[in-house]
Amino acid sequence: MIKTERGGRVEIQRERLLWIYERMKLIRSFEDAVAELFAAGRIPGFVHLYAGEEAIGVGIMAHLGDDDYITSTHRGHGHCIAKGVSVREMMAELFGKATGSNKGKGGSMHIADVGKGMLGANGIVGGGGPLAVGAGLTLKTLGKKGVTVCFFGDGAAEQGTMHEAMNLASIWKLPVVFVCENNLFAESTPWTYHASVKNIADRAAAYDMPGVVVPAHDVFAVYEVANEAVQRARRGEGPSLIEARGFRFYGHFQGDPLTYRTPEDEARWRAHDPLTLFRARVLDQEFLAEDALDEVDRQVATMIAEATNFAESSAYPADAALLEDVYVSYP
Amino acid sequence: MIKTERGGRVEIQRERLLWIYERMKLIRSFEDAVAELFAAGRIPGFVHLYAGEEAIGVGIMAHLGDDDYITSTHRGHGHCIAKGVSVREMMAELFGKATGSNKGKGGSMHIADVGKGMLGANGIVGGGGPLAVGAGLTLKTLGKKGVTVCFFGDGAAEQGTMHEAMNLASIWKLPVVFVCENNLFAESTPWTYHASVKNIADRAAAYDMPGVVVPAHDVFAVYEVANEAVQRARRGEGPSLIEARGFRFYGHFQGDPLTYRTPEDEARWRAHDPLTLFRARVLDQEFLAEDALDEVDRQVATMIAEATNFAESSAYPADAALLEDVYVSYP
Amino acid sequence: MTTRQITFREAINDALRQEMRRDPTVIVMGEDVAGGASLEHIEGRQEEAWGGVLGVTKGLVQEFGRARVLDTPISESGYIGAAVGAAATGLRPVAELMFVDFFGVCMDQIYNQGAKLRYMFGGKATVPMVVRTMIGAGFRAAGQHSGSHYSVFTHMPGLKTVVPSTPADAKGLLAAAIRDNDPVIFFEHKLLYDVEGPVPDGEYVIPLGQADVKRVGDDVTVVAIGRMVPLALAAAEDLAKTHGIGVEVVDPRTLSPLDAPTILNSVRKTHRLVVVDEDNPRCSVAADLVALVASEALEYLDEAPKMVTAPHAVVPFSPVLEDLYVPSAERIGHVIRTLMGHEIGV
Amino acid sequence: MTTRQITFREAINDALRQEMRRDPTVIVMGEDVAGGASLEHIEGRQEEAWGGVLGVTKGLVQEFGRARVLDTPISESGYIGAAVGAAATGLRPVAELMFVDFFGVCMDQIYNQGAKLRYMFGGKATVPMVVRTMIGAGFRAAGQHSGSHYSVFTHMPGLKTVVPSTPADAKGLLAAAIRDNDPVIFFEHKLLYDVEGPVPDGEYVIPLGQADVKRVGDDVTVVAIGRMVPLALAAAEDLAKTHGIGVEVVDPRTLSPLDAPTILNSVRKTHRLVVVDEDNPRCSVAADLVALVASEALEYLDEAPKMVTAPHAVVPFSPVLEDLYVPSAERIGHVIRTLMGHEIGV
Ligand SMILES: Cc1ncc(C[n+]2csc(CCOP(=O)(O)OP(=O)(O)O)c2C)c(N)n1
Ligand SMILES: Cc1ncc(C[n+]2csc(CCOP(=O)(O)OP(=O)(O)O)c2C)c(N)n1
Ligand SMILES: [Mg+2]
Ligand SMILES: [Mg+2]
Repeated sequence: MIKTERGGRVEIQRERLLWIYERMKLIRSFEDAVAELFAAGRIPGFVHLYAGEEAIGVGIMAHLGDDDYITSTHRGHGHCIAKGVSVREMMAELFGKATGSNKGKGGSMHIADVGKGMLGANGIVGGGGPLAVGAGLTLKTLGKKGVTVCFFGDGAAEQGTMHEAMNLASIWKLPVVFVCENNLFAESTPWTYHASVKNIADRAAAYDMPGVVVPAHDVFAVYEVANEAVQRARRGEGPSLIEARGFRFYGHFQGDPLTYRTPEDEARWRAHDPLTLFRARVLDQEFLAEDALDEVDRQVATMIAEATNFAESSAYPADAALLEDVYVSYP
Repeated sequence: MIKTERGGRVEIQRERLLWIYERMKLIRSFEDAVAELFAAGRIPGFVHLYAGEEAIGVGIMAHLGDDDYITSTHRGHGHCIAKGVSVREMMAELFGKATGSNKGKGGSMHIADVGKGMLGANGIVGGGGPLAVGAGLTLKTLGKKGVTVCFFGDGAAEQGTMHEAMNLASIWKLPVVFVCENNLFAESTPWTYHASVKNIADRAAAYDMPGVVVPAHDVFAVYEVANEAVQRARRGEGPSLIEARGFRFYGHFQGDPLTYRTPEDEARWRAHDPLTLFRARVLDQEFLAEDALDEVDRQVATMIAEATNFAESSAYPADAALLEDVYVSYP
Repeated sequence: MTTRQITFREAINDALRQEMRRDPTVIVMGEDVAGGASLEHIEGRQEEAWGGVLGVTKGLVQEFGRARVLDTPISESGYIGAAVGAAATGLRPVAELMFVDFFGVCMDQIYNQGAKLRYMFGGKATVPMVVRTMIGAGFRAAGQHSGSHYSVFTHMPGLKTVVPSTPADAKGLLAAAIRDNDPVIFFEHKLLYDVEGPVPDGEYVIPLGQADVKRVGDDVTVVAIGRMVPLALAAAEDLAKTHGIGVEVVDPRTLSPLDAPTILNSVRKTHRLVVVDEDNPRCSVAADLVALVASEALEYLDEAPKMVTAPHAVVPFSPVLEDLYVPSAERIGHVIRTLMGHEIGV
Repeated sequence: MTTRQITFREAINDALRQEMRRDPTVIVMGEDVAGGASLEHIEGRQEEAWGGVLGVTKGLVQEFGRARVLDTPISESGYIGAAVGAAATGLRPVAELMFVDFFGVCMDQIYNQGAKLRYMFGGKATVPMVVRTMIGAGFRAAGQHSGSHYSVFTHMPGLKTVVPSTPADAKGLLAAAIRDNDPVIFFEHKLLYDVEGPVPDGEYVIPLGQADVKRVGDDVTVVAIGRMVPLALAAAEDLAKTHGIGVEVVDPRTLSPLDAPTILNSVRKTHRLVVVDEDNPRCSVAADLVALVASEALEYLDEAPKMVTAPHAVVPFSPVLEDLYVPSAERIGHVIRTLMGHEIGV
């Protein structure tokens, strides 16, 4: 049993622990690589990186399978990776290549893999809330056992769509878990300015659902609260709201001048690195051996290198792709 | 001192009591007249009547003057009358006449009188929420002492706009009072189905503002809670949420088959007629004499008859009006 | 194929029933579409439930139950977005946006999510959903309940847009819309609901993207949309009688994808074009069709094309103004006569 | 009038400053427009605050304070609707909708409230507000951050729509928009922000509703919008040199109200029309302008008018596809040459 920062205890099999570490590491390495490739001008457009928030996506996704759905945000890489989307295809997508998860037509803010239950990153803040309700409705209507997890930011909590989505999920008792990733800022605007409530999780009461705040850096704590919410949803008891409070290591988008936070804040927050904390904890309590973790690090490094090579060496879409897939049946 | 159904006490001067009665009676008579005129085919389109909810608008508006603003709903006649809009002009508007409050171009769902601080009935459910925030922002920015009251229905509580409006009013500490008129139904849909919360007023906590439920038939109770909320707003302490729970005597729109409620429910609710209750109370406790009330009844009857005559005898707009006022500066 | 004389409203109800029977993944959702069916006293007598504000979905909840006919809160972004999410994961939702005028509270879910998912995902998603919505002036419903604005949806890549003008078309096109694997916006003119016409019994589907020549004529092509079709036909009959003018009335039925060939061929035959559209004129479907013909068949045009539309103004409440606002058969006839002026000597 | 060479971004900032100095009721609101200015550590060093996501409002909060430069939550309906309410009660808000693509979450407040109040209230309200919003593809921002869609707003009665193409126009037109007593939607192309040009110092206002002939020519009229204007000019220069074609480039600047006479007069002179619009083609401004010319000046057209637009597709992310998507100077030049084909023997 592993103690969580909330004071609870979770039991996680060794295999699953390794999976958790691997996914968190893969996310971190992916984002670090993207940051570099972006700075080097290899990746066009703009990217919103998930580094620092790995424990949220992974702690939740540890409870999901391919029959479960998630909806995501503009900061979606971590959700994709935790849900099992191929990092090769993701990287190729960021490069705008035909081999990308979206054939190069979506880019960072739209990576999706419906087959894996990943219903898309989303360029519209709060845009995923209603989609998650819809996926939950499908599950319930077709009598399936799956759940849908809806990730949204603290900034998104102020969008009307999230209000409507939470109310709908509640009155229809849908198997939806709402996860507010409160990384303290919406772009440069602090959540203490934009939100009128002490904890975003307190808003759960407005929809008659359980709400809980959890530290975003402690994957065990996230795992613990996610377990409760996911089980509740699977039992047909309706939605929950989890607020995971943490920190993004990079700027809002890569390249942002970061003037809205101080070096001291940054240092304080970075001290809560979910990966470092995980390592320390599992080593200290001898749940995993250092070798095993190092081996994961090596594998991840290889995966990222491979993904980058794959992306670099892939071809751009053919001109004809411009007019394909506007509709199903004809261009 | 008059006891309220909430257990509190309010002190209201005789003049003000008479005003309250007169406005409530005027609303009731106006709506009854409109129902008849509509049934007789004299009023085109469709109308949503406020009869039964008089105590809400009047109990609140008793605290407001011309420098205060309100935003309203599709069921706006009562708010207009309580805010002092001319019933002649209102009736002419319902007839589509050039002498109407809106020159005949708005009709029931858009009656407005900006000069009186009445920022319009509104055909869009939840549409008034953001407008009220804006009026509150004007008051605060220009350092004025006024308040803005935002009326919305129980159905509107499920619109994203109301969520956004309440959050904004709270973070900006605006002088806005949100009044949810919970008449138990949104069209034919019961609020127990569409709302995921036990009291809509409980959602106030989601925006760090006070919230209170009040019986909609007791004008004294409404007066009492409105006093607190309006004073709080005038003191610069920010918004409040009042949920007034009651009943509309007519259908959703005039002519609705009303199959969604039973004759028994209807009878039970009609027993709480705000006008009858008011009369009984003030007579019983000798705050007002029966004569005085009867005199008001007579005056009101005259006003309605006059208003109807005015409307009937007024001219329709000239053809040129079709293209006027699309813009300020040219057609 | 046997037909029955039923209303436009019944034809839509028919199509919904037909498709819900055929495919258990078809669900209907919207405000009051099951109309208080959740209330205890209605249990067992669900014929009393509303069936939408104008009764179009009446009786569906009786046959298909509340799991497939869902009342919604007044949360258009929420439930229309839910329709998108449901469509992407295995259902075929038919969501009702009561009046098209309300698109402003939910357009993001329609055009940024529903319409774009497939393209942005590289073809790896389908969103088979329909949004049914009421359009049109003439109901004395004033400025926020009388718009048409199909132009806004036709503008958007990824959406299909359908505006039926007869009960039969309403049935056949709605069935096709429900079977279509792309998001379709289906516009129902509220003044057509009570119009009766012959409608094929049993399964009936009209492919999307096919215009219908509602009347053949040699002198002038009138392309009319929705309720403007019966008005154009009335004007055509009148002009045939009074002036011997042969008006061809083309009903595009589907605005996106547009059956351009049928329109262009008609103009190539008649050499004259009038477009009748009750929407506002700027960036309208009327303008779109005139631009199409001017770009593709300029050399066939003997006269400058004419647009008969609402003015660039909000829909006024007052009946006298609203009647001026909406194109009428008289106005259509007048414009055609003017266009034919030198031929018929007016 | 002395001018300075400044960027399009600075010109907008200039206009905001100019009008905020002139009129204390002008306020600016939007996401991050004061950019973290509420944070303690920025107190006293507000030059570090963001000033909007691309820095357009930078420095305003320093000069005008947080009561007049308001950061907002991500609640577009809420704060743009608040701008409407504030405008109707005495302020002149300039609200920023970060990307026009987000109109779907707030359109109701813009078009059903802001645009219609005056008309529906019988002229008894004014709504002097501006919505500034970013448009345009070419930024590798993909399907939900690259649209233009001014057609949707131009369609709506009660709104004025402005698309500047140069820094000077941006300044003068934004000042006019702020002084205007109607709601104005002001579209800023994100790829123009870094473009420099001479901008008059001091107070500078260009009346709304006046097109600008950016280049005089006798052979063909090119009406271009926003960032398409510099591309059309480039194509025009090239064609002048290489083929001796005289291209007249007309920039409408204001799309609603439209300066139709300037466009029609140009076509009456050149007898040929090309419209360049980077928005999607259906029900577009391009179609609107072609329809205008076809209806009003058909007899002057020697050739069928041409539209150069984006395809009916979502904006793709991949740079190779996006570069195909957006009209280029080459494509514009090619279309003009084709149109002039028989004259220049291509
Ligand atoms: C509807 C909408 N409004 C504004 C934006 C611009 N925008 C993109 S991300 C963002 C901040 C989001 O903050 P939050 O929800 O806290 O997520 P975070 O970036 O912190 O993960 C904003 C304002 C958008 N994409 N969509
Ligand atoms: C955005 C929007 N959606 C739907 C409607 C249609 N509609 C008009 S009134 C109404 C019910 C409103 O219920 P509630 O807010 O409780 O007000 P009530 O009629 O009970 O006073 C609905 C659904 C509308 N006008 N606007
Ligand atoms: Mg955040
Ligand atoms: Mg109600």
